Amino acid sequence: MTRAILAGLTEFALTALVIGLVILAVLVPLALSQPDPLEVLRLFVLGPFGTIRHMGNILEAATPTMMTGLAATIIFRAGMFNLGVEGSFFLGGLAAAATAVLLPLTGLIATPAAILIGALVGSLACIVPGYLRVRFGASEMVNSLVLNFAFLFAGVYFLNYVLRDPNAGALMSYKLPGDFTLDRLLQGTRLHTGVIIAFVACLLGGIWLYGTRSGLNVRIVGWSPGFASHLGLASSKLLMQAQIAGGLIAGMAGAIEVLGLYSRFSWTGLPGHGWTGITVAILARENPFLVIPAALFLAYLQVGGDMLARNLDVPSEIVGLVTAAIMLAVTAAAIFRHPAFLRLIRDIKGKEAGEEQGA
Amino acid sequence: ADKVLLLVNGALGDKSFFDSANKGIEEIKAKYGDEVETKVLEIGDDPTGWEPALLEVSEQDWDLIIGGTFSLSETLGAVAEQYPDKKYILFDASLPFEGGAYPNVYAVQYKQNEGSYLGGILAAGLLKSGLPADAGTALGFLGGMDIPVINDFLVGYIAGAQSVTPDVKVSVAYAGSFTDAAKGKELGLAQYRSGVALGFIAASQAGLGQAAAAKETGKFVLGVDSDQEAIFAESDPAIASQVVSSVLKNVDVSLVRAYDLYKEGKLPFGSAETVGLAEGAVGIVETGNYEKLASAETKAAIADAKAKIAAGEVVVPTAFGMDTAAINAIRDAVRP
Amino acid sequence: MIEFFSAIADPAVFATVLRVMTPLLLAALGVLISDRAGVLNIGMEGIMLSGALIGVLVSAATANPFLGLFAALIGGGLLGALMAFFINGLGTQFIITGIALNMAALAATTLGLFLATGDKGMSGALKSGVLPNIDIPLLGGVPILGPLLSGHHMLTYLAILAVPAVAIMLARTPFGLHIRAVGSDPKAAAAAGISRNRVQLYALTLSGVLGGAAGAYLSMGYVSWFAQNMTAGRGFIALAAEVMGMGTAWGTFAAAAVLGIAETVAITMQTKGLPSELMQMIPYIVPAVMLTVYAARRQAKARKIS
Amino acid sequence: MSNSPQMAEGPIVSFRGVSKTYPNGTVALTDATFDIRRGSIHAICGENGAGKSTLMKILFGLESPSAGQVLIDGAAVDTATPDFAGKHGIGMVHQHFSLVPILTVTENIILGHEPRRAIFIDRNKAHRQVVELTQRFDLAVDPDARTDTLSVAAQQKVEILKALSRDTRLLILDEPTAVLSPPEIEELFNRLRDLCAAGMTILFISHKLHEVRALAETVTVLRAGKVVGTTPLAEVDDTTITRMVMGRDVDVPRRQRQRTDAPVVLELDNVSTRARDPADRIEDISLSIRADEIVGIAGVDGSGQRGLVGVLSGLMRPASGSIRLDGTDMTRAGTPGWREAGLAYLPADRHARGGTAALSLADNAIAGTDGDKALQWGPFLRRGAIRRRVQQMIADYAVRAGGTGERLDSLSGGNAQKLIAARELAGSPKLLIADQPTRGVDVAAAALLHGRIDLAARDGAAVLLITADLDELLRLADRVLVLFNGKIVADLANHPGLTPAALGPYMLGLETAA
Ligand SMILES: Nc1ncnc2c1ncn2[C@@H]1O[C@H](COP(=O)(O)OP(=O)(O)OP(=O)(O)O)[C@@H](O)[C@H]1O
Ligand SMILES: Nc1ncnc2c1ncn2[C@@H]1O[C@H](COP(=O)(O)OP(=O)(O)OP(=O)(O)O)[C@@H](O)[C@H]1O
Ligand SMILES: [Mg+2]
Ligand SMILES: [Mg+2]
Repeated sequence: MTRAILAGLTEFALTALVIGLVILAVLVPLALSQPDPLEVLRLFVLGPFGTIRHMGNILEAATPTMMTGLAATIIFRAGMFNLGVEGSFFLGGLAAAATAVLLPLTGLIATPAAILIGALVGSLACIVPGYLRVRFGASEMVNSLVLNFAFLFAGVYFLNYVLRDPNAGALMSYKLPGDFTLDRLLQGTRLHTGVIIAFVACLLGGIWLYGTRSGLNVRIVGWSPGFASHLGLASSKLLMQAQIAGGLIAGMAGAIEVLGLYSRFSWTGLPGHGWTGITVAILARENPFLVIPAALFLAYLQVGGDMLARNLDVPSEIVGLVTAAIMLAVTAAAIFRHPAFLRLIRDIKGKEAGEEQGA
Repeated sequence: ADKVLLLVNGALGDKSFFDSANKGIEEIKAKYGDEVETKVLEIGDDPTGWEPALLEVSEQDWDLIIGGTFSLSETLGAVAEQYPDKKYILFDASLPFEGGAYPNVYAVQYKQNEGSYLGGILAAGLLKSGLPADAGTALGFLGGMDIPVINDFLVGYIAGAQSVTPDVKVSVAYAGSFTDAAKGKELGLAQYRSGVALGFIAASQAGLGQAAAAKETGKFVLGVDSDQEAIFAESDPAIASQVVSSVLKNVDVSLVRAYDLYKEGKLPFGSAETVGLAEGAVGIVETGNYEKLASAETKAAIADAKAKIAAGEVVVPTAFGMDTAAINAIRDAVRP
Repeated sequence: MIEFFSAIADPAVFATVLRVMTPLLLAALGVLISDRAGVLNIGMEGIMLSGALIGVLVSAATANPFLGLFAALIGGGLLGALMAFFINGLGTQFIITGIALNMAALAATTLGLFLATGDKGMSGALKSGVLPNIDIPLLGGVPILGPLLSGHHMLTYLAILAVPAVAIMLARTPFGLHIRAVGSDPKAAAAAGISRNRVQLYALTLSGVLGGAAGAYLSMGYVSWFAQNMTAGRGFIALAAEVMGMGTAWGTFAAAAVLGIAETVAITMQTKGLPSELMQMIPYIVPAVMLTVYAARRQAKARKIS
Repeated sequence: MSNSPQMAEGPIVSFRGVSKTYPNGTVALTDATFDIRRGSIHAICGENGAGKSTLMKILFGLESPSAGQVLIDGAAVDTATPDFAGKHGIGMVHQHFSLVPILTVTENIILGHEPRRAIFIDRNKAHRQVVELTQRFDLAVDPDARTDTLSVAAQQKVEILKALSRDTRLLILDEPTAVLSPPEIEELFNRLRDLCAAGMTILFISHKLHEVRALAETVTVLRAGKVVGTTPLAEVDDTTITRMVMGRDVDVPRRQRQRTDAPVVLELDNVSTRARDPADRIEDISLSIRADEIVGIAGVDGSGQRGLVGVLSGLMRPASGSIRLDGTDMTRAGTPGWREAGLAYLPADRHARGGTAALSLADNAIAGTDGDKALQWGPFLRRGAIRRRVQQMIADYAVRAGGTGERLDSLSGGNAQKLIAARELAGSPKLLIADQPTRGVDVAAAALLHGRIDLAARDGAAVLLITADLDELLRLADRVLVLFNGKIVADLANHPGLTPAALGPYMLGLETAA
């Protein structure tokens, strides 16, 4: 057991090393063009840990992507490449804002009701392409991709014609009433209780996927439909359940984002946290537990890059380049399947296997 | 030296709003030289990043922090409350200053409707005389999105045009994007095809797509925010020749003005001002093609309108505070 | 229905459809080649964006739009090859590779534009050329057909010629056969001595070349400058077009044409005063509906046979 | 053929100290050294994983050796270079089908060496080449058919044509008979003998000793990556070869049925299906199986076996007729209903239907046990109990595995099949369908699986055994039904006199004995 952990740590260390090298490769030339090269590295690498507030920013940025990452993980695990998570996030935020603006709810039920309605409405963007796939066999990838934009424009129409505050200087909803909000956790940051929901959701998601019967069945349906039909599992039902669960989580994420951070709803484009969630899911190798570090890691890069751009004359686009390079490096299987590395892992694990057999 | 920071919650290079603010900072630096240290910081168009950025710069040793747009206003207000010793300028939006709130924030808003009112007079005047007879019989308007700031341009433009030709027709479209130049060009071509002779392009780079359409079809555009004839004067004179003028929103002027007042200690923190034609904060380009194309009668009408607006004799309608139905009614009334 | 056809036969409307369709068709054919080789090019959006910028920069530097186009094709091809290197050389997953390329291209083109012009928005200050429209000598004089078919952009003709070219390439050339073999069963292809890596490298390169052309059309055909993020999602719509086209060049052509018509309808309707948000939904709803109807019919047919 | 006369005397191929370690650390071959005589038929035998396919892939240029040399015509060659096989006139029929399903027969055959005209494929010439090949080697297939519409036997023919299509002088066949019926095998062997007579050298891999005897002159035995020996077949008897292969003796007795009067468990009355694919079509099938009875199904692949298994596992619904299991009507039951009623099923396509490659052994072993209170607490899985249960299964079925957390695809094919069997046979099934239970599985593992199937029958299961391996059929089955064109054409009690040869005419539809 200890050796298995050791082997895992070796893989992790190698991942970290690769990421370090990539960051260096992109940043060093940049740093050298600056008056104080070391400051660039220090700011990017250590800056996000510099103050409580910056660490709060990391958590804040990771909150929505943890949940969309979890949603994408569940959907992908069921073998569907449904990209509706982005649309669900948008619709969830819109529906939560609509609840707050249009429904006369007050007190303790206000926020939960808005989150619930956000989740329900938001889930549509995942359910529709999922259903069209299960029922008609239409490609869920393409349908979800285009329908995300259709939902966006429908949402903007709703915002403009129903929720819009004519006295606001921009296309924005009326102010969300004060009862519809999530408590702030940390002075000086906008960290709110949503981050706790996100953490708990990922942990529950992991327990469900690996620790329950229905999680196992979904993994079987996702990996090998033939085996699932051999076992007599209700594949269509399980598939739809996963799309619904993913959609609900993504919609909830959008609702939490709007209630936690904003006093009005003003998205007129897709906010992008769903796309990031898809990246998070793939980085986390579709493991809900790993979604947490993966989302935190991307958020950390984001905060580090923002600090660079804010404090030095570094263009903010550099963050996009670094993130792209890191995504590729972390998923570059060739590095992790290199004979030398495999031999190392095998040596570490192999001794254990030997020990077990000996015992 | 004073340290002045401009936060750009979008990106420079929009050829309009933020570029104009940036120009204001450059002018301040040029005017005051070593007395002032300036910096421009892009904080991106993702609202989640704005509050951290505002908090961070507020911790630093800037004397004056400048930020704009309605979207940023509430965040800026909240941060300003936490840093009472810092001074902030908010442009193109306001805050509820009633009861002494936000004593360290000065807000300035623009009457872009006044500028586009002049644009409307010019457009309708050119339609009467100044453009080739076969160019078309209607005016056009291309907005980036169906949102209040853009519609404020629209209602001023329509009102100005109606002051010249009461039954003027204006074809209205929105690109749904401020960057999709190809889409802007197609919408422009469609408008020109339907008889539009001149279109007002309040859509940033997407609007410039219509300028390319104007070049192809020999029709015209009215630019927005900065002198858009000048953008193409060197690189593509054929486009530049189709830009009759541009409606200006001189954020730069308002910022320089605010800084002058700040230096004199007269900037009214804790309150909001609205600047328009009178302050030179909005207007239209009156050089270049305008010179050549506009008839004396039109020029006179524009000069007259300027005077009347400044004197308060003419009140230009505004889209702020209008609900969607009211705006629809205006659009429907002028549809060709 | 008759009204619809007579509207399409209006040369101006027909030309609109062709213009809207051209970048989609070029990009979708690129996606098609990659898809048939088993590596769907998710990075098409980024390749188009890069091609658009490269074309403008080179055309401005050399004062020759054809060199600009050439550079856009090369640049797109190199990006495709780079994707192949990552996917097969370093073992990254193709979806991640595409997403990363799109992300990097958006950042890099903005930076590149800034370095070249000192401006992050658009390249209006650069004097870059446009590629010409082509009048077909004899055809131009023919009534009805002449105005309909002659005088379009050179890349529009190129895109339409690319349809049979890609169809024939896939069906009739050794390379096409290798693409189909590798895309359908890489192990079997390997057993016949065909290297998956090599075929996918060439396929992605070719896909990138077509993407570069699609990008150049935006910045050197539609308008004469590059603007940040000017592709505005066309690379993703091209993916939809390719899937709607059922893996064939002619199907992809039909899908791109339908999307071009949908967008044209949306544009025309807007000038009639319908809410712009709802019109903007049309080009996205149409592919979803068509995809679903196709799939449902295919399913029904399969059921009837068995 | 490019046989150079002056070289005609020496061995065509010599392996000299060839070793191969795969990147994941598997040592597949150690120091293999032997010769292959020109113009001979040379067999290679060995257990699963002995390294046979690896050695052949090296010779064909698909893998490169980690150490050692391959000599062709006495000269050392660089394998694993592009077009190595084409250059040296080597053709190979792979163990697993290596045809591209969406291509036509012609396209598959010319793939990799297409005749060209300018930049195009010369389709006329390609067509001519293929027709000529089919005539020269007397292997008839439709050159324009899409490969995935062909029967397995026809695909095998295409494989061979493809291997012969490039001036081949050395033909490698890796387990070519696994999917063929006896008459088809006999036909194949006749073709191979003709080829050999015409000067071709043939390398032939099989797990079946009688086939090796029928065809080859020389045999090389591999065990655990090492060459045990190379001998002329005439000089050794079967026990010796078996001992070489296994490292010990294995004896394979026929099954002894315990009870003949047990109650009928499964009954089919005039069951038919309507389907386009002949493999799914059955007509008027009536049969009954008692507890402790193993009914074997013989028949050329695609004669309706899939349809029969389909209606007995809920994957297909009969168009007419009725099915009863233990007295309960199951005619319209789906898979969950069948499983509930006590179906255990070893699927033929074990990669796609037997388990999930990327999941752990534990997950695979407990899949489908929904609601088992010992493994589950409410919706939650009891991981500790599961691990103990699966460790027990692994021990009982002698599965060679690292641990219960390993992925299923870390197991070799035979070990994976044992784990699948352990899962399916847990509990006491009422009906066991064993579809090709030991295809590609080595002798020891096959013996274990046979024992378990026998045990399940004794415990009261009705067993339907479908297999292309007639030895296995005759060893296990109490009764043999022959399927042809979806109908039962023979119903024969098994007795020591029944031989594979006797089944042949029924399988080809030449005789009936229902
Ligand atoms: N690509 C591969 N990567 C790693 N190990 C492999 C690979 N292919 C084969 N092996 C391993 O090499 C060993 C030899 O395999 P090989 O396929 O040569 O056996 P074989 O004798 O052909 O067996 P069978 O009778 O099952 O076909 C086995 O242990 C197998 O697990
Ligand atoms: N590409 C590969 N990488 C790693 N291991 C492999 C690879 N291909 C095969 N193996 C391993 O080789 C072993 C045997 O592979 P092989 O395909 O020969 O199976 P097999 O034992 O012949 O079973 P079957 O005939 O049922 O396929 C297995 O352990 C498998 O995991
Ligand atoms: Mg083998
Ligand atoms: Mg095998």
